[in-house]
Amino acid sequence: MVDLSVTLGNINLKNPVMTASGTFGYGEEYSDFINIEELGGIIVKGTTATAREGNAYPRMAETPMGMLNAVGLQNKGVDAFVNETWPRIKKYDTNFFVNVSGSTVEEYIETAEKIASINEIPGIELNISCPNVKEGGMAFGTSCPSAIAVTEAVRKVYPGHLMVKLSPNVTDVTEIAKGVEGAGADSVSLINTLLGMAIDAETRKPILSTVTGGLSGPCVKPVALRMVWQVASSVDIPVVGLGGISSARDAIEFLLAGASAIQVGTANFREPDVTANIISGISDYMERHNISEISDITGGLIIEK
Amino acid sequence: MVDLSVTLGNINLKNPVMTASGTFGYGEEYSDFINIEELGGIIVKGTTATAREGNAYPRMAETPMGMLNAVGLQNKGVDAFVNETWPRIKKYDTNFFVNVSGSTVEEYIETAEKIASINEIPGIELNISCPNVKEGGMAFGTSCPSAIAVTEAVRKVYPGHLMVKLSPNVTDVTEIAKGVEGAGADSVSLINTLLGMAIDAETRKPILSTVTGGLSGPCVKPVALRMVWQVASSVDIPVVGLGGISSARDAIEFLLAGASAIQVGTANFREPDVTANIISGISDYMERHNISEISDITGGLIIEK
Amino acid sequence: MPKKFKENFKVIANERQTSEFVVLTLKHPGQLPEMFPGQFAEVRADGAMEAYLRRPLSIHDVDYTNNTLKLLIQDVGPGTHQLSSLQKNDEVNLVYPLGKGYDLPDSDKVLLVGGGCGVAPLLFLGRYLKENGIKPRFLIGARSKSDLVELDAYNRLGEVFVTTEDGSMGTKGFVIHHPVMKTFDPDFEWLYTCGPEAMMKVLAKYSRERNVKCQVSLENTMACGIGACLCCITPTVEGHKCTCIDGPVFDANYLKW
Amino acid sequence: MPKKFKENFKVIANERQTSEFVVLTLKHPGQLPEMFPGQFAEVRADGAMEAYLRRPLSIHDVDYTNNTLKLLIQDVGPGTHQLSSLQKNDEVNLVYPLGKGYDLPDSDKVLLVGGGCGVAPLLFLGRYLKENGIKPRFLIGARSKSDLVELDAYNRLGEVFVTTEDGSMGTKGFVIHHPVMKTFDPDFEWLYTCGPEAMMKVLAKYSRERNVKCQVSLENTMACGIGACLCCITPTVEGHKCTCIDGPVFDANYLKW
Ligand SMILES: Cc1cc2nc3c(=O)[nH]c(=O)nc-3n(C[C@H](O)[C@H](O)[C@H](O)COP(=O)(O)OP(=O)(O)OC[C@H]3O[C@@H](n4cnc5c(N)ncnc54)[C@H](O)[C@@H]3O)c2cc1C
Ligand SMILES: Cc1cc2nc3c(=O)[nH]c(=O)nc-3n(C[C@H](O)[C@H](O)[C@H](O)COP(=O)(O)OP(=O)(O)OC[C@H]3O[C@@H](n4cnc5c(N)ncnc54)[C@H](O)[C@@H]3O)c2cc1C
Ligand SMILES: Cc1cc2nc3c(=O)[nH]c(=O)nc-3n(C[C@H](O)[C@H](O)[C@H](O)COP(=O)(O)O)c2cc1C
Ligand SMILES: Cc1cc2nc3c(=O)[nH]c(=O)nc-3n(C[C@H](O)[C@H](O)[C@H](O)COP(=O)(O)O)c2cc1C
Ligand code: FES
Ligand code: FES
Repeated sequence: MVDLSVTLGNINLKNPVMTASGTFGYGEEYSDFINIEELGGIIVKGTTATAREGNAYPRMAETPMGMLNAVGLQNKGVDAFVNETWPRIKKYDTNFFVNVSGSTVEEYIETAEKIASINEIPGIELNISCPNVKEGGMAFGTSCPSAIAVTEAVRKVYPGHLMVKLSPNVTDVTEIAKGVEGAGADSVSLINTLLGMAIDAETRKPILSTVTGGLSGPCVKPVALRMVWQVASSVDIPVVGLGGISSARDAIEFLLAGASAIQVGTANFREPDVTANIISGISDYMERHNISEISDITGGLIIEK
Repeated sequence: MVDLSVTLGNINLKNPVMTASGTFGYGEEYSDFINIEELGGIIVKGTTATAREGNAYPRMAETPMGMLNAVGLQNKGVDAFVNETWPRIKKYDTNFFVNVSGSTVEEYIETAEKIASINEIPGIELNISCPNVKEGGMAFGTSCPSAIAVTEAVRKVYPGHLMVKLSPNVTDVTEIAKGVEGAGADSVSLINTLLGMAIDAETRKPILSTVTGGLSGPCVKPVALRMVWQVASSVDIPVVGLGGISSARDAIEFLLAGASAIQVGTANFREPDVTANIISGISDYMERHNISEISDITGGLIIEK
Repeated sequence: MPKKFKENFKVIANERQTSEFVVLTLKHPGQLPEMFPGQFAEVRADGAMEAYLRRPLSIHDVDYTNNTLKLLIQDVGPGTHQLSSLQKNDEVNLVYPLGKGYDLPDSDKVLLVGGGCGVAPLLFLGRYLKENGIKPRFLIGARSKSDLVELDAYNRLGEVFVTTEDGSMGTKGFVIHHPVMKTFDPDFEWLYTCGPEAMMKVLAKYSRERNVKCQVSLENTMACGIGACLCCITPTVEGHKCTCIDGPVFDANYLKW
Repeated sequence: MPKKFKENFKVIANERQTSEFVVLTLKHPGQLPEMFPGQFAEVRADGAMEAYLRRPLSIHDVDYTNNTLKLLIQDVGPGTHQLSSLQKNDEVNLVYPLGKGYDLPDSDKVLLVGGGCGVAPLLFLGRYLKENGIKPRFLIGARSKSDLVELDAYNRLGEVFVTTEDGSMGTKGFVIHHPVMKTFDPDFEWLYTCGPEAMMKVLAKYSRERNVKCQVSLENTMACGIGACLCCITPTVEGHKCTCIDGPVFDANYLKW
């Protein structure tokens, strides 16, 4: 029998398969297609201190084997999450993580503090790569000092598992990963979306209301895999890998590259039951390869010199 | 009648469609499929001061709507280009640009000087984003000071058109674009490949002999388009756009984003005659939209506030 | 909320209507779940390299006896092109039934107005109304006679009015120019519409002015189709709402139009 | 260099051999250009989402009279799966003929050794040798009897020896274990081979030891297939060479094996 469970710092996950923030709602949306309690974890959508309407329509453009989104953190705010959403979803027996987003350090702190009040939520994912933030429009996640500053500030107020989600739009992702590790992160997840753009040649206009947006889906997998490998080779905290995962084979590639767990995002849109197939596919792979624990796959990439 | 010709600084191109370095050999390879004299220009493969064997096999991995390559600048060296290749290809009536690569500033200088001796070659494309170079393994193209240094050095010895090819693996591509503009570049081309990785889950090994490689093809188009738009909005020299272009519609998107000309790379592998279709497709588009000159498309993106 | 499914259907007919339109008849392997007019399916366009995401398509008609449903597809790009090319016995994967459909009217004076592929949900809606004792009337607009599809099917359910932009059939002009719209006030109290946004906006304004109930069906770009991604929003009097779960059918007055 | 073409062929037959292997017969719209055994085509797998690049496939057989060519395809992944599913009358796009094929021997004592889908070019080679007055003999290896395809076709050209790993047909073991390899020295002076690299390396070593000429066909990963990308190199005594234009057929001694 294979054992799919993994530990992420102090948290036990049933298996390494989580769903990525913003792509899986609050889990409920998918409950007609899979038993969401079978998931290792669900990262709920980006939550901010106050309610946000997000960006104007259009917010989505399809691209070769992927998509651009410009949702822009639409959510009802952390109070609505605590008072309305959480009471509704807490019945599900899985790990919910809240993706905490913001425009200022203060906003991150406020949201994290409020989530800390819910004991059953084992951790937060700090989204430091959303656009339209302070500091001259530069996202927190693309500058090492600001990534460290926001992580340190949230660390002070948040006692649970602190996962920091890294941006791929940087020259050296390992520098930022090491920075947030030093600032107290319990794990890092990567990648968030790559900044991209789509144009309608006929109308000569950008397709997204925001001109640029975040690229996700199978098209980004090679970049994500490279960054996960680089980061896993340079930090000691666990790494959660994501970016284009749509099959068990993809998931195993990320584990081999050094991820302790993975997240599935855009692929849920194509196949709402894809995560169930990934979980059973990982189990099949382990049986076929005589591997009894996920930790025997993590970082198991064989590089011949 | 539409006029497809464009100028790139002091150079006249028959049309804005060029082929990308490393994907079109020396042009001859494609002459069974298209009349290569119909191209706006051909950027020949990366040329170095001395012959190089490149990396070990395997050098290629297919990815969703794209590919990773790890060719590693295999070429016979600049002397062989000048003495063997050039005499063979000079008969073709199109603009040949030489993609100049190297590991040290001295090597770039040496190669550029030797190309300068061929009058009929209007320009070089300075490839400052190849791996395995001086300065602690950081490519010239991902650090602004070193990008400026190599551009300045080559500018001193090279009187022709100096196009500098930018790396997309950076936090802020406009900073580097402005840097090389200040250092004397006549134009910039972008993007080179995104750093990626592929793993074979069954063997648990990286697919490429070099572990990581360069990602190209339709999958990178959204990122390339975004960077071309950003750079075109921040420099005054012409911008040559590339990354995933495989149709006239794609090419027009890059022109609208601000490119004066475009290059076609990986798409040549799928359709060896794709450039001919792109040229005629641009012409059709111009007729349909009543546009008489390419310069009326360049930068013509309509952004409503 | 009623249950949603992801299932393979078998193509049992592909009837080409015009160079642009086909009607696909799909057979469910077992018993079709209940569906409502205005709902849609997210259809996977297997084999279309440039269609990673599913394509939203309205339920065009349903036959619970034979467990078949129909899709009316306009070939406008890679996804719809691939789906238009499906042959008998091919399989196609649907996530369905999705979204909130049209409401039953509180009046029996109804007009169903469609344009382009916007006619898709109106056949099912017409049948549903008729089954609920309401006689539907249709007003269908197209560029030209050759773009009008399945008029017979509508005719079997109720009266059909037609406008064409080139005047090749029915009244020349847009749907709003049809005489029936002039005599609207006394005759119709509910207006159901689906089609180009510009057309629906004209009808919404028209209805507002006459205090007529108007339900429109939006076609926003979608990624998930089930309310998870927030890509498909439309501004409403209550803020951004998802077209896929709060719609695609909305009361025109609810929208910020 | 002979001219290369990019052309659509029409599938006129898809003959399934085993669960893994099919033979496609493709008809050229006009007059087939001359091709040589060992050459290949880069075939576009339209409809396979994960196959952006073309797939290199050996010319399995050529019929200049009917202007047809055959491909032997082993279904191992998305591209070959799509191509294996092509039906009569489907179109398929080929860039061909590519690469350097097998040389004519300077002896009439030849053995053609194939394993797995490596048998693909050997049928055409056998026919070509026969037309040039040389009687081919074949040694074909497979895992099991059920993996052996088209033995009849080879039989029509010359004698056929078989090995299977499970002994279900012919000699049990690998090709190198077949008795014909023991008596090789006097009987054969040229060895043509195509198949798994491990098999070809054994044959190369065997030939080197006996001073027998050995030509092998490599299956390196390719992007362009025409010498432009330098992805498909193999180390040779003269440095890196492209499998696609300097090969795929090489003298075993030329390789760094
Ligand atoms: C709820 C809903 C119901 C629909 N019902 C039907 C139907 O019954 N029959 C039918 O033929 N079509 C219907 N559509 C539209 C259909 O989904 C799009 O035409 C299809 O997704 C286009 O895919 P494609 O790959 O063929 O073309 P693409 O290349 O994706 O698009 C081709 C052109 O259509 C535009 N387009 C793409 N998606 C949409 C969209 N969702 N809405 C408006 N324009 C779009 C693009 O901007 C482009 O100009 C419906 C859409 C929605 C949201
Ligand atoms: C010159 C040449 C001639 C060939 N002739 C034939 C032929 O006649 N019949 C035939 O069935 N196949 C032939 N092949 C192999 C065929 O090209 C590959 O099997 C095919 O490209 C795989 O594509 P796929 O999408 O089905 O699978 P992929 O997913 O691309 O690959 C499936 C598996 O095959 C491996 N693979 C992929 N490409 C190659 C390759 N080029 N060589 C070896 N392994 C590979 C992958 O690593 C993977 O394990 C030939 C290859 C070359 C280079
Ligand atoms: C529609 C959409 C909304 C997203 N919203 C968020 C978000 O709120 N917070 C966040 O950290 N990431 C968000 N992401 C990024 C994903 O969580 C994930 O990092 C990215 O999509 C890459 O993974 P994938 O390729 O598997 O989708 C969003 C992605 C998409 C497509
Ligand atoms: C096989 C291969 C070899 C390449 N070699 C070079 C090179 O020698 N010099 C260079 O500047 N870029 C090289 N490139 C990068 C391309 O010129 C181009 O920047 C990149 O592929 C993106 O464009 P595309 O998506 O259209 O291919 C190479 C790309 C490929 C795929
Ligand atoms: S399409 Fe995802 S929320 Fe509507
Ligand atoms: S495949 Fe491109 S050089 Fe051989």
